[in-house]
Amino acid sequence: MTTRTNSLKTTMQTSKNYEVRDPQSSIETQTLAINVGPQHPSTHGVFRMNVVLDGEVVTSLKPVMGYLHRNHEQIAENMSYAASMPYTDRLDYFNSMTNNFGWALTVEKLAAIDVPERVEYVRVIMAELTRLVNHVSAIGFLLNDLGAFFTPVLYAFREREKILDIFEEVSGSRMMCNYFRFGGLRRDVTPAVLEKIRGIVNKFPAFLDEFETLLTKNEILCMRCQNVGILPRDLAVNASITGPLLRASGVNYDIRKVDGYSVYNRFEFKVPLGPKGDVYDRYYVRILEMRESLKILDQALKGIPAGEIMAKKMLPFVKSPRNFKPPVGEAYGRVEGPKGELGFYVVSDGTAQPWRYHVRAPSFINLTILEDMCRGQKLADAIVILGSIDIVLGEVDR
Amino acid sequence: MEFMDQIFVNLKSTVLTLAGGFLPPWAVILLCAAISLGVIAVIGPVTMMYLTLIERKVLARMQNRIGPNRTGPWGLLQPLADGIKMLTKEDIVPKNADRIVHLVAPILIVIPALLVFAVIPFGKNMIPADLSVGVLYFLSISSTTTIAIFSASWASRNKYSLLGGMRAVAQMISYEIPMVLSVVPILLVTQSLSTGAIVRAQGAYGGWGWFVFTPWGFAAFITFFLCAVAECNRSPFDLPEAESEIVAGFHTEYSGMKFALFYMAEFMNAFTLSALAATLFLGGWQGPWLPSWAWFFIKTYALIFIMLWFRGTLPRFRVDQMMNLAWKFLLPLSLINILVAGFWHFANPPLAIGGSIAMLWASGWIFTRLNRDYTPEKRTYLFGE
Amino acid sequence: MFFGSGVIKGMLVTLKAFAASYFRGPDKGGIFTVQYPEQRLAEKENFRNFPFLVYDKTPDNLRCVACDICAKECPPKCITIVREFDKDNKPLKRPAVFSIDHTVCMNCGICEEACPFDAIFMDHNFEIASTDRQGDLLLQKEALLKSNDYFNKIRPTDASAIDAKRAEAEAKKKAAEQAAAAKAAAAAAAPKLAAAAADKPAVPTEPPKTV
Amino acid sequence: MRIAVSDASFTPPRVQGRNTRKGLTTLSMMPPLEFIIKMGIYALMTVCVAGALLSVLFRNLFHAALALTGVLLGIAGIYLALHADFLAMIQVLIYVGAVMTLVIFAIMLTERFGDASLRQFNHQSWAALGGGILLLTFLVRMIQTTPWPVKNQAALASPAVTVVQLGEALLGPYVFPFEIISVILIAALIGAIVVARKDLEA
Amino acid sequence: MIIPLEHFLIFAAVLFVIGLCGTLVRRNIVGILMSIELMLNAVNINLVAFSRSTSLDPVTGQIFAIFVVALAAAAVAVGLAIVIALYRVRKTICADEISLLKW
Repeated sequence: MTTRTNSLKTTMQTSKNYEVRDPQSSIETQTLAINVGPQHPSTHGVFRMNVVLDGEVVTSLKPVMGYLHRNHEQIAENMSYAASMPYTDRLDYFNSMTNNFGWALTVEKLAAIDVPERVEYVRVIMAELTRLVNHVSAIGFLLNDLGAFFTPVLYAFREREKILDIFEEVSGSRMMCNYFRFGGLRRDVTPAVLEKIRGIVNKFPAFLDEFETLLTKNEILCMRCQNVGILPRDLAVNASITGPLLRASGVNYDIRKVDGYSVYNRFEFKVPLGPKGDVYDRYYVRILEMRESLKILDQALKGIPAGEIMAKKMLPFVKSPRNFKPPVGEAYGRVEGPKGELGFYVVSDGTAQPWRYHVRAPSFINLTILEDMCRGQKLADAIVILGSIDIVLGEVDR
Repeated sequence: MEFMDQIFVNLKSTVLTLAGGFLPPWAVILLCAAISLGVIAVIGPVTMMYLTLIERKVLARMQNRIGPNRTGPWGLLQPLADGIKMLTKEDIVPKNADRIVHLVAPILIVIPALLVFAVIPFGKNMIPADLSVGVLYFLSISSTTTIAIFSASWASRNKYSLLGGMRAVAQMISYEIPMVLSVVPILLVTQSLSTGAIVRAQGAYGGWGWFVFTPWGFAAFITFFLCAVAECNRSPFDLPEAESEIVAGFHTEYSGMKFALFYMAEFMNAFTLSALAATLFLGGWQGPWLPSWAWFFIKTYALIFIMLWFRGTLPRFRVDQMMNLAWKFLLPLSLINILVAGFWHFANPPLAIGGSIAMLWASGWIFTRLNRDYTPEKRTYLFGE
Repeated sequence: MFFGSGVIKGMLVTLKAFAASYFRGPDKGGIFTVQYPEQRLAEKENFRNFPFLVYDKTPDNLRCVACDICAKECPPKCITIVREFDKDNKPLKRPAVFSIDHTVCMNCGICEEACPFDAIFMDHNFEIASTDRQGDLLLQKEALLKSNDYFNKIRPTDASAIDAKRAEAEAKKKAAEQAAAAKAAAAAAAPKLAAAAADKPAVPTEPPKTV
Repeated sequence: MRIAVSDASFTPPRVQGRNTRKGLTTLSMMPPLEFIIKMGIYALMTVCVAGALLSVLFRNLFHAALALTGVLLGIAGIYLALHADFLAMIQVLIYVGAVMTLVIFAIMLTERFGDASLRQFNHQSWAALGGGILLLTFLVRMIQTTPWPVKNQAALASPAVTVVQLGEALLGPYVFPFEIISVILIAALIGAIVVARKDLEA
Repeated sequence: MIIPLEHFLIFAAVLFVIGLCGTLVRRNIVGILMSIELMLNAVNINLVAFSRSTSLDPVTGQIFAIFVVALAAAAVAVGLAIVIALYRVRKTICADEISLLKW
């Protein structure tokens, strides 16, 4: 039991519901420093938090990351542009399609490739399907941290399986899809697959309603999630938080609307915003976002045109991707991933290998404000707040 | 029906008369006690083993999967497999743990779990020991587990188990009081503490004599059942062993057979507490056609199913919410309940029924309004363009 | 409405799932578990596992010509190819050594895309667990070889498209050979004609039209 | 000593000894059973004494608390031997359930690292031991010499004090002490909270 | 009653003396409180033994024992509250170091 160090001397007025008073003034109690360590049932992968507890209340929390660092950016600088496409699957291994989308978009912006209509529609469909998969599993894992013994996760996984079967049929692998190519796709989508997607999209709202009756009005869930880990608007904007976290705090910023990249500006959908920005809002904003994605999928499935799947410009490079040499210059392409703004920054010096390659990972940036949200809350809440941020360590550590 | 009903009692008396032939009378008394003990020593662990299987099967079915079906037909040998696994697992004791207490704690937990079987009326004339202080015996013995859990967590010198131990003690004490108070109306009405007498008192006018059908009985049943779930650290109240927060709570540092003892104690507590709830409120072995012991097991396993159902659905309380529910909701409710039971007992019928239901409904409404900040808020979500 | 209503409604959902698991079919909320070793899921055609080399009819006339494109294209560099040399070390169009390291390969399918000779494709067989990490996870050429009709069996549409393309290329090549043979014969006959009709200008035979 | 063997339990009526209609059996004519029970009680007594000694002599306070819990459970057993069923259950419920938990909490809150190595006993240990033994001999002599007005054998086998009798006595002749006790408990409760509360007006 | 009254009284006396020695010898206040518990229980045994064997109305002894148990619980509660408050201020609970009435 380490006695309290003097580092807590300064009186910190952070979140309003608990102020850390100067310890020496009152009778000093022993604090408990515990490692919510890399090997812990609910840290969503290899992630450590050094938590200093006063009783059950968290006074300081230092996240420790880097256990899953695979040097992704350095590897990409020694390989051709196309060769690092399968590595982007491993960034946020829950939504490989949106990662591919981001990388393909960036290189298309760099080499000024225009993409056929049918490819744009298929990309939007695949991106929205990954958003469904990610949000459903994120809610499932949040409920797991709250203690519901695996039932919500398994309901979520039942729906996720159907979508992953679609990915397997289209791209060849359930999670490591490697399906997008610069200027097009690896393989065309057959009408049978489109039929199956339409079947899933028609049945998904019924599942969502059942999921909501199980969770949204559940008193214990409301007790555990409301007014817990409140993220004020200005802190969210200053810390450049993006994704459902930001929208739960009420900031209207969705890259699909802001950039309108690919064909998103053709679809009519709304962006849900949360009133308070606590764990409950993040949960409910994700459910509303799923309903919006279903609207987009409906419209995309209706409007998908026929046509070839690879841009004319890139046909010679299909057989020999490594001698694709984009012009000198730099490009930053970003995509509204399920976890936030997923950006790829690439600098090319005209050779076949990028000179500099950097990934803006939303989970990593969303993690920076974990301590501000957790200070003053209980240990049980700190775990739930971490769950509500919905991080994937592959993306955080790259 | 009488034959099926008393089949076990007659079996035992035939064995005793046979033994009576060549044994002195005092040895026959000992043999009778020994038979009862033997039956309990078999029922306890066997119910525990098959409760683990039932739990995994029921939870699986709630989650659209099948549950263990590889070991034996429909997975019936799974408890055997678990038992062997537990026996062969290495038993690790942390280096600076307090060795003696680390060994003693699991034993201290299992003893009350087994002692408590003595008072449960399995059927007509099938009570191992019909003590005149039966219910009080049950409650006081099951209150000793608090010390055992705390010594388990304190001895394993592990921060997570310390947190788990503190939560366990806080939870056990704050849910013991509403549990004892919710039993008091039953004792008022039956004027006896013995479980056998309580079950006999519920036999009146067919199945409708059960205490759960009276207003105060229903409120007491809800309070008692919630406290029972909290007492054996099961689902919405499983803070002491919250996997997602404090790894495995007070039995983090236990493995092998010691962990199996904790596991056995938890399930036997679940069985005995639902058995007591069934005895006190659902008329123990009272029931129209089936033999008495069949009714007892049906009611007990119905309550156990509800406990498993809780586990399959509900997320976990936080420490302060759990304490708040006990002290600010269940305790006042059970106190009011004693008042209502008295009123029900002495007022004449029309006023009694209406009055007690009104009193209970009003108190329930008042307490939820007093705990307003723990009730869910209404939220409106607007859509940015 | 009252305090516990949300919890109770939620519990009814799980109770419905519990009942459905006994009485409903797999797609209407019931149990859809596939008991793996006994029952199996239908295999998707585009599924890709570790690559394999295709040979036509007999294992030694391999399609692979050791051009080393796939080894260069492979992101994790798990393919090693050594070209075969005949007696007086003239390079032959066949690999002496072709090995894929299964511990490195992430079955991304880029080698299949990049191979100009349709020699390497992604397999469907995923039950290839091995007990020894070093030994048999580095598959040599013999272990990688699979016949063309195995390829047709697991991936009918792709295989038939590729066979059609190869057959047509075959036909074109044969036609080109005949044309070349005819031209050679004509060229051999030409000097006689030239001698006989030195004075007649050669008729420009137009080249065989490629279809 | 009678076993709580009433007719509703597992034993068939025919085999027991003389079965008085009140459902109690007197086993005077079964010496071996009496012998077993007597040995049981003496064993329980020695366990209690041993536990008491341990709880005084243990260096580690937590072990002392566990030993004391054992003693208290033993004493509950002695109450059963003295036909005081209700009191035995009260003893287990209040002492082992609440008081010992409180003591263990206090030990846990106040134990600092390395406390066990300090000297646990002060200098007057020998004097206290001598005085204690002196007192013990005096008491035992006094117990053996005075003629206790023990009731005759038949009355001794009277049935246990039932809860109903206790209830009537508590609210009959002893209603005044009963109310005073509740006042004292409330006072103790408030006192404990006020003293142990972390002062928050900093 | 197969066990004569004297044996119970001797047993209670032994327990009482052990509790007394514990109180005098222990330095840790919580230890002293535990020994006082022991003495109170010894007295309770005497009460119950006498009520069982000698008194005309067997109920009085047990009533008195119940009152003693209630009082002992209250005493321990207040005692430990004081100990915890004391420990916070002086960080020691050795009885002989807390002799000043004021700190």
